[in-house]
Amino acid sequence: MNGLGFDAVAAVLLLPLAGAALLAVLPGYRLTARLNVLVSGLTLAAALALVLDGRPEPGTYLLVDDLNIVFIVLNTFVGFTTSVFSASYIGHELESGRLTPTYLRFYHAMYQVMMFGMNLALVANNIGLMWVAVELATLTTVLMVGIYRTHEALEAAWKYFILGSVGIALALFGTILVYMAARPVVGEGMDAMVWTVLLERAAGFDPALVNVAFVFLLLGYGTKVGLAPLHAWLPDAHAEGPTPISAVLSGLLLNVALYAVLRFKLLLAANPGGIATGPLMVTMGLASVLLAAVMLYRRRDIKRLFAYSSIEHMGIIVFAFGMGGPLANFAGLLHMVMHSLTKSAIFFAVGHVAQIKGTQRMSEIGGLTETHPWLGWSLVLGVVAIAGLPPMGIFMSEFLLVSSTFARAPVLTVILVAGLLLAFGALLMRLNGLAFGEPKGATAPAHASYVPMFAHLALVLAAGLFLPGPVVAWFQNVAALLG
Amino acid sequence: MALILDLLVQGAQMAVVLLLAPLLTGFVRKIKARLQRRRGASVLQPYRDLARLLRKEAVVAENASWLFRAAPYLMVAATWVAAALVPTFATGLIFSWSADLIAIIALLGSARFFLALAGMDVGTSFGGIGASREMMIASLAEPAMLLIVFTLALTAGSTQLATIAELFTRPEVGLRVSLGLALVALVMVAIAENGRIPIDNPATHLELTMVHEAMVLEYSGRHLAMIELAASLKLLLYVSLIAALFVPWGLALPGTGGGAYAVGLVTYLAKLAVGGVLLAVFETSIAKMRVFRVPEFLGAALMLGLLGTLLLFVSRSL
Amino acid sequence: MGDLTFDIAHMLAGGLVLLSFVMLYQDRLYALLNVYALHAVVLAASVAWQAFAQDAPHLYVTAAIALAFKAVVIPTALHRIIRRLGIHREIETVGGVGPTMLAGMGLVALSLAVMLRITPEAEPLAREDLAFALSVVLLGLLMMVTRRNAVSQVVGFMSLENGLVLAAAGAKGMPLVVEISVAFSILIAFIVIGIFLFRIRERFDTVDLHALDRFRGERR
Amino acid sequence: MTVVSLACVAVLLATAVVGMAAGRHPAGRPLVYGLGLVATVVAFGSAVAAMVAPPAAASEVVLPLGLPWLGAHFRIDALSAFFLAVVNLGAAFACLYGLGYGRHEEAPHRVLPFLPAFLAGMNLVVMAADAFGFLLSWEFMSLASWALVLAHHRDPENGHAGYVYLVMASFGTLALLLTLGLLAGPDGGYAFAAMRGVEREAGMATLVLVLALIGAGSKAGLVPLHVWLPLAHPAAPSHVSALMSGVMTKVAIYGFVRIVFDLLGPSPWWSGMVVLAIGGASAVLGVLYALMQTDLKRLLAYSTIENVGIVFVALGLALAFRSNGMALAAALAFTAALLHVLNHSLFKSLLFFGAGAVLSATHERNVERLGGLIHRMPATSALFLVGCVAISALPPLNGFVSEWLAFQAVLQSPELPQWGLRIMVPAVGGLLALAAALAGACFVRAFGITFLGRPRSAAAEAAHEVDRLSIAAMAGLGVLCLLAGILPGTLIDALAPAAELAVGGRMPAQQAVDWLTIVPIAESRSSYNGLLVFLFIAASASLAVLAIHRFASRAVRRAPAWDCGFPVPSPDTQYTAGSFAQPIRRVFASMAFRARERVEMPPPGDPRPARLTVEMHDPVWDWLYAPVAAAVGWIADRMNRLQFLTIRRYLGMVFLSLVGLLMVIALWP
Repeated sequence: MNGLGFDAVAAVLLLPLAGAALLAVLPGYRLTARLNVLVSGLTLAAALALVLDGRPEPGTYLLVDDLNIVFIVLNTFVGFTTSVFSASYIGHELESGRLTPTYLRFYHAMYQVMMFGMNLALVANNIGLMWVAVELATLTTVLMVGIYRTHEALEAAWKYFILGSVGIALALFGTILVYMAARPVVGEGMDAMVWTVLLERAAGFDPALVNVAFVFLLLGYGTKVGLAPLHAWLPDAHAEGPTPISAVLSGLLLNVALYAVLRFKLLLAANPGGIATGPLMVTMGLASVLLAAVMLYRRRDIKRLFAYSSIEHMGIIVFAFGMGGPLANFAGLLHMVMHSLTKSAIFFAVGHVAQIKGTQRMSEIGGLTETHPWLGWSLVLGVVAIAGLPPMGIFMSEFLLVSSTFARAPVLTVILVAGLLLAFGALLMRLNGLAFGEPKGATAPAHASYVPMFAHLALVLAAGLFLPGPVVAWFQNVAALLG
Repeated sequence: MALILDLLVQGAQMAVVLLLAPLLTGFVRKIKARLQRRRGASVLQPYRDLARLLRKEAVVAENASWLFRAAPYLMVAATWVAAALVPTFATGLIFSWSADLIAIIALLGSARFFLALAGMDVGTSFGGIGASREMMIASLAEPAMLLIVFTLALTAGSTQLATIAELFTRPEVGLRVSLGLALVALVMVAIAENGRIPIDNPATHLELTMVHEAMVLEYSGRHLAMIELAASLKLLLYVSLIAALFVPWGLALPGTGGGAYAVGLVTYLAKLAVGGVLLAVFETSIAKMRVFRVPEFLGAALMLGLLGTLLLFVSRSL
Repeated sequence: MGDLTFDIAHMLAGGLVLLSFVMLYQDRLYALLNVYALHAVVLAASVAWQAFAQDAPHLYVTAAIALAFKAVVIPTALHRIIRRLGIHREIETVGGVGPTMLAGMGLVALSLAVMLRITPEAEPLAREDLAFALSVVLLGLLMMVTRRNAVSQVVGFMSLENGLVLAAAGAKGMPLVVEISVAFSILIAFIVIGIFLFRIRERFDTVDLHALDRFRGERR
Repeated sequence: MTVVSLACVAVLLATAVVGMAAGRHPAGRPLVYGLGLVATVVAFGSAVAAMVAPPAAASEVVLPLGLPWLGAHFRIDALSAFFLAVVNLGAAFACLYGLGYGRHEEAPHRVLPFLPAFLAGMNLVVMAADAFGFLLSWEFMSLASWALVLAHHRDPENGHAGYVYLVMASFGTLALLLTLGLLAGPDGGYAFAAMRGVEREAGMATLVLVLALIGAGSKAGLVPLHVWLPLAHPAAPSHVSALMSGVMTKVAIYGFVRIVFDLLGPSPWWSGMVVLAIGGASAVLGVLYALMQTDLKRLLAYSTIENVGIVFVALGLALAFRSNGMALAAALAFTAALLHVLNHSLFKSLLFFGAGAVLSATHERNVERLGGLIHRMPATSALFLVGCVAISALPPLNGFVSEWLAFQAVLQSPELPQWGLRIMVPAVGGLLALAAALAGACFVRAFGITFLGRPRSAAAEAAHEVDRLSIAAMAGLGVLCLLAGILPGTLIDALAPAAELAVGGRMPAQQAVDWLTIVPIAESRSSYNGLLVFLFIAASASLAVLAIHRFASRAVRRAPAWDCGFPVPSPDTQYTAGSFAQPIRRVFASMAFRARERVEMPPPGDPRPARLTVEMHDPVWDWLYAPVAAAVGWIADRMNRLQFLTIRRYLGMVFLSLVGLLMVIALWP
């Protein structure tokens, strides 16, 4: 299929699967953690090979195109860095007795299953397969969230599970409806579930059916994106699970679900009788931004704080895609990438902080820049970046988004800006307490590796100042694709 | 030749204001005394006072700084420069373009600034009280004065005193409501600025009511002489200003020869005398007001100034 | 496809909706489980009828799965759980039965309104089927929302899934992958629910979600 | 020119990295400030060169940074050259001052990395020629200064200051973002060159103007967006305060000028009215606030609000004149604004340096605990006095010149055709005069209480003069204040190209006028000669001194203070800052700030002291910010319940969303 003599797509999928199988049986945390890093690294390499070295022809099941390659690379990259972070992080959890070796083995295996699920969802060229993959990824994260088996963790996992299952059901119903709509046009059988075919023939679908389908898909996958008012699982799942999982949830799973929504949006856009998806997405996006912004003010738990911030940013991204147009779509894509990198960096930092201080309660954390300058300033940098201040990448996307939409929809943009400002106020208030002021809590040095955090922040910083031409062209293609 | 003449006129002006200033003060005191059925000191008494003060040694408080000693000279200099630029008996002074009416007011502001600082230098409660009240009065008087300037400048299209005065000698200006308002306001400001009754009493030493005297309480000898001189100069300046702006007749215009200058000088003296008498009568016939009523008084001046400016716009547009 | 085929499919689908209403009305756990088993049986029948009507043999497998798992295994398991936990008391519903039923009526009307907008040229079977399936889905969701007890919520969720299967079966020629994944997900769902129920009992001595509420985030 | 300036910025950024690495090292301070000094001096030189000998076509440099398809555009035209000069002049002096003052810094590692970055940010804002680069630099500048505000982050007050500051900065940036978005249009014409000359409808122009006023005004400190300023400026180390007050507010003014005068093009006539009203209010309220302060640095910060108000009044006049096609008058007003920008940057830096010197000598910012420093810090006090005279707009120093020009511009108003403007302009002129007079009072109080009288605390008693470098920086600024005051003609001529660019007219060339006099319109209308006034005062004062010392007594006897016969040794009997302000407080603040005095007089025989408490409310805070904060808090409390719902209710939300969307579908046409 390509010059390297191996099938990169297959590698992206099979490596995590094989890794999961291996990790499930191997004992010893040091070995498994390293193996986890290795497998994730190989997957990343495979994904890069996919970028560099041509793409396979779309088949019945798998597809690699401009749209999903962005997601695949991002997914494998953050998967890799998180595995590095996790390797140093999870050892501490073992020492502190929060996890037993058995659970750790389970954790590593599940990590790879989850990566497999997400990669599969991204490369699937089949709406059924994609649904299966998203659900697989969701269910594994449910298990991961509950892995500490504390009351709170179980409660969070249960909430996630119930809401996720309803989302699963709704998305499946939507998928069936899409098939029903496609069948008269495409014909019975597998063809009626293949993306590339669907997109080609979408114009002939029954609009009413497609519309209903989209509602179900938007709500189903939107639950996983964390859009208000379907967001309820998100903060608790982030807060109670292991921090690497929080990073992966915010950085990746939300994107995967968003990717699904985008795919269906494309489908609807290709249908002349379909409802305008823009207003729906814009409404939900704005609702998420405002809700999250307001909710940020009363947070006491540091991870929950940043989980709400993820809701806010998902709202911004959905808003951007809902507005459409080359600039807004570009902004949405860029924002998504930058948010993934930044938010996972923040969660890395938060993980270190929580381990040092032995608590996630913000009232017991303070003066980090004084006691742990590298960590503290990285947290500052991360929050500054996530708040959309320059010279970080999110600034660029927010700049493009707000400046290009204001002339088109002033009222909506002003609402968005109000939400941004509100959220910023809350985040900064917390940051003030966390990073500055009199130091509070334990001051022992952290034993974990800061490298993943620095790498992410450096990337975000670089992207804010300079985006390489190929990346831009790539984004622009996708933006044009999204309409 | 013309330049030399101009320089001579300017020099004469400077000398005249410096020499006449104590006389005006003495004159007002004398008139006031007569109005109060006292004989009063001679009109030349201020000169004698000055001479005596100059001869005496200066007693300076132990913790006074250089500012305390420098301030009197700066005040005199600033006031003198300001006074030298107001047309007294002749317009067309050679240096009149170096400062317009706004600058003259600001120069007086500089003098006040240093006086207030000097009052605070020794660190006594009276110095502070005086400085504080002086600045409060100034904070109202200065904007009122500037609004008056606006009225005049908008009427004359200039802030140059000479230009305004020349213009006002011409009959086409005529009587204007706004100018009347400006005159009333200017008189009120002048009273306040010079610390006259009802704002302040230059003759008092009742501590709680004084403003100017409180600031200069620690001064003695030549320093006090300078301050007294500056105060006299300021009074002269304001009377000259009112005279030049509102009764400009008789001012010698540039290049009109020695006779005109003589006429100008005589009319000027007459104007001063009239101004002095009016001031004395006014002061005698009114009681001093409480400090916290001063803002109302000056607020009225401020309003009059503003009203004058606005009326000007109305009349212009008609 | 003859009228009879259509009528029977219609009747079975309508029966599912009716049973969903019965479940909404039912306020005792055991009875609820029994009704749910009946619901699954009717579903199996419906799917089987579709298999017959569409001449799609793989649907028989789906029907069999539905019959075996949903009508027998799961209700039995839930029976045992209920007995072991000793929670066979009455279900606490939120709001009265009357308003719930009215809401259910509204939902059915909504489903019809939404689905009847589909172009009439589409096969009427699919159209009617979808309307009923949507009703079942919405009623299942309504049940989850109006019940406080975890077991009855699970039942609500499963009746919702029945609606999905009904829809999938009605989709002519839909590849087997869907049925497998449905079964697959139900399996996983059930396992995970089982684990959770087990843990929840272990931790909280009750499956009433009230107990869980104490541990909602940040209320520490 | 642009390349040189960009190179300087690069050096500054590199210096920031050096500062990061060598922050705690003793060699870090001289290294960072030295490099900063060199870079800013070179940048200043290049900016002045661009002003004096403007290149035929402003050179535009495009770097492959920022927005990928646009690049980062940098361009120095007359306007940016002037502001670059202001920025780098202030920055150079701050670096010089920092060389000495930085020795007292307890947390150098929190200052050294950010100060050069802050300087670089300000330079970049002024040079940027595309919307993205502009906003990026703008916010970068805010961010760097925010880090500097938090240099002493352990003080909770500073934490609060940093918080309010950055939130307000973000608010401003978002407003500017909307502004530039409007100017760029939905297709993203982000280069400034593409924004110029685009026809815009009146509503659009209005919106741009209002948003620019909000965005730039919040950074500049216009009332009512000023609340952060008096918190943030004093919190930073003093040379940073000087930069923030003296320079950063100017960068904000630059932003406003660039957007409204250059990019927006013609604006409706009443736009001038809005700017005038806000400027006038800021001028008066700013100085009134300043008069009520007892914290020296906060007082200076409030006075910045006043001066920014004056600049905006002048800008408002320029707008009004420009929209009526009165190019000459507009140029006069605009020049006044720019000149005041320069002047304020000079004397405000000087004053903040002075406050820093006092702070380092006494560790005290509260003037009520100072006093008598003129004896212990003679150089500092003399230079601070120069700053006080300058900022009080007294001749012959520079503050007077720009205010005088502003008054001259006010006097052009009768020629305006619109009634609203003709009534408003003189009223605003009155406000300007009021502000100037109050500024005099304010700085008599500031200088008098701080430096004169007797020490009010042991710290003030033990004060000592600061290091030579600090004094050199202050002396340099003092000399510049005087030079700008007595040679304004040169400056006015140098500003002509900028005025030409902004309002399409220029003031008559002052070079040709004899004796270095400045003549805004015509000599018969008004003229001012700072040099001559200075010489006259100097000459007559020296004459008086000479004459008296020659012919009269020169004896001096030191004696205890007389104090009307009741001298009390305790320094507590002196007038305090609070009592000094009391008359003005009664006159103005009882209305503006609802100031109330309460006297607690113990009954006879009770030895407790009587107490006078003054209660003041900031109306802006009470009526604008407090309600917003309360509303956010209220909503946050209400919405916070969403975090604690049962799963069933969350499901209910999903259910309702589904039903709602289905209904939308059912009703979709």
